Amino acid sequence: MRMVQVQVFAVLKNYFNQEFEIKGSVSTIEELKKELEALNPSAAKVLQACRFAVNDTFVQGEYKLKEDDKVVVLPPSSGG
Amino acid sequence: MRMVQVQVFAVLKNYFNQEFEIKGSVSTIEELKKELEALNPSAAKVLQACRFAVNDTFVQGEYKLKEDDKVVVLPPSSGG
Amino acid sequence: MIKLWSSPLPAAVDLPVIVQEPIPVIELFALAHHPRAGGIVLFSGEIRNHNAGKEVAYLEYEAYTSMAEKMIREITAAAKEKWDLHVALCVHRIGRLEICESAVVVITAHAHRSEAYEANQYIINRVKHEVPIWKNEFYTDGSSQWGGNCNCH
Amino acid sequence: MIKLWSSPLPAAVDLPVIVQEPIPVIELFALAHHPRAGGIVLFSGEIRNHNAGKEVAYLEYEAYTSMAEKMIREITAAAKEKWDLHVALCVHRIGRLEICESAVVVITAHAHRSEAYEANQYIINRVKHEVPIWKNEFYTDGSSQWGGNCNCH
Repeated sequence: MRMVQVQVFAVLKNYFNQEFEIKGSVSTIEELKKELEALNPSAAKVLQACRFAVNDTFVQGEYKLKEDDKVVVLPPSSGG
Repeated sequence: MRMVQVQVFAVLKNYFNQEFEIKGSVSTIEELKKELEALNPSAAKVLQACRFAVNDTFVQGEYKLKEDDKVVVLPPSSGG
Repeated sequence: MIKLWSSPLPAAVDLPVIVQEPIPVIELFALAHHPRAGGIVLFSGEIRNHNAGKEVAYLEYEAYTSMAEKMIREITAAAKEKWDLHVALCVHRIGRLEICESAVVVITAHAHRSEAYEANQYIINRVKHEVPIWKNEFYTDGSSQWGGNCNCH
Repeated sequence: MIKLWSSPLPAAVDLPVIVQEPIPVIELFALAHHPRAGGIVLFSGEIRNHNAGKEVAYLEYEAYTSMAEKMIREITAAAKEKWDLHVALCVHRIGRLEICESAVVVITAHAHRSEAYEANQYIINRVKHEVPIWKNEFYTDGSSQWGGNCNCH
């Protein structure tokens, strides 16, 4: 079974632990996003606005997750 | 006879003394400009681009000179 | 003093771009003088005592540091090439910041001033909109709010 | 430290705007922080080592000081009102300046950054084009030339 590590930032820490693991059938970023929405439906709106990155590179919804990929979930920037 | 004090700046110092007096028939700034051109024809082009001020206020060609007015002649700005 | 322009490749890549401590604005500005530059523009994004009608007590900034550093370096490098800048620097602070402290500083230097202004705005706009850095505003009423809108534009 | 924003009327009118000595950029920047300002823009117009294809050794600036001071104050006051700035400062140096030294510094502070940039450019553009200050460029070949064009734009 595939295991994916997830790290979230900023406002997402109000909805999830900062780091956790997802085991099971998620095979793409799009599926991971759905899984996260299922885990906490109140985070759905924020998740829709988020960017995802693997190995410090942005990835799109169709990106195929590999074993032990660490996915970071990045809410809209608010620096500066 | 009217006496007008004149002070020039920057590149005009290559053509005139920094401060001097003009006695005689000049009654407006326009006439003063013509007088200065007559004094040094090579300054004509620069003088056309200059602004004139009396008492720290810009004056136009039709300004009527008064006795002992001090006129400053200001080439185009090149500060900054 | 280190001179950014004395080395063949800009030493800017070695400067930290994400810092925990107060941004050394004065030292950065001192680094940014360049004998071919006629105009230097420095932008400092500072903590306001109010936002969206609420009184701000302080802010905390968080970054996904590894990506944020890489992206800030890419953005300043892109600006440097696009406008042929002599200097392009950006430093962003994270952690707790008080009112009037600088959260981000951008410095650009160009032979002519209009390019220095334009490039400076390009850098801060991209940094604010693209780089994974977030502010958490703590208000004097005890509440707090993660930023998600660009409040300072 | 003097705080420009602590007095009901801006203390800026009391700051010198034409100076013979190096412009105290750091001190001016320190004065410009304001608890309601989210963006501070500082422009420094510096002496380049080249102009119009010639190598510059140094510059001398001359001003018709009484009018120049009055006009710079009017220009910064106009910008302050037009954009509702928290801070608007301009200081111009005269006399002999070396390469990399600041001839003019403009600082603007506003709640939002785009206004701070825009007002800053407005001030420097008007100061360069309108205020009776002139540069005399001295080149390394021993020649010199009074400025009459705006070379740094």
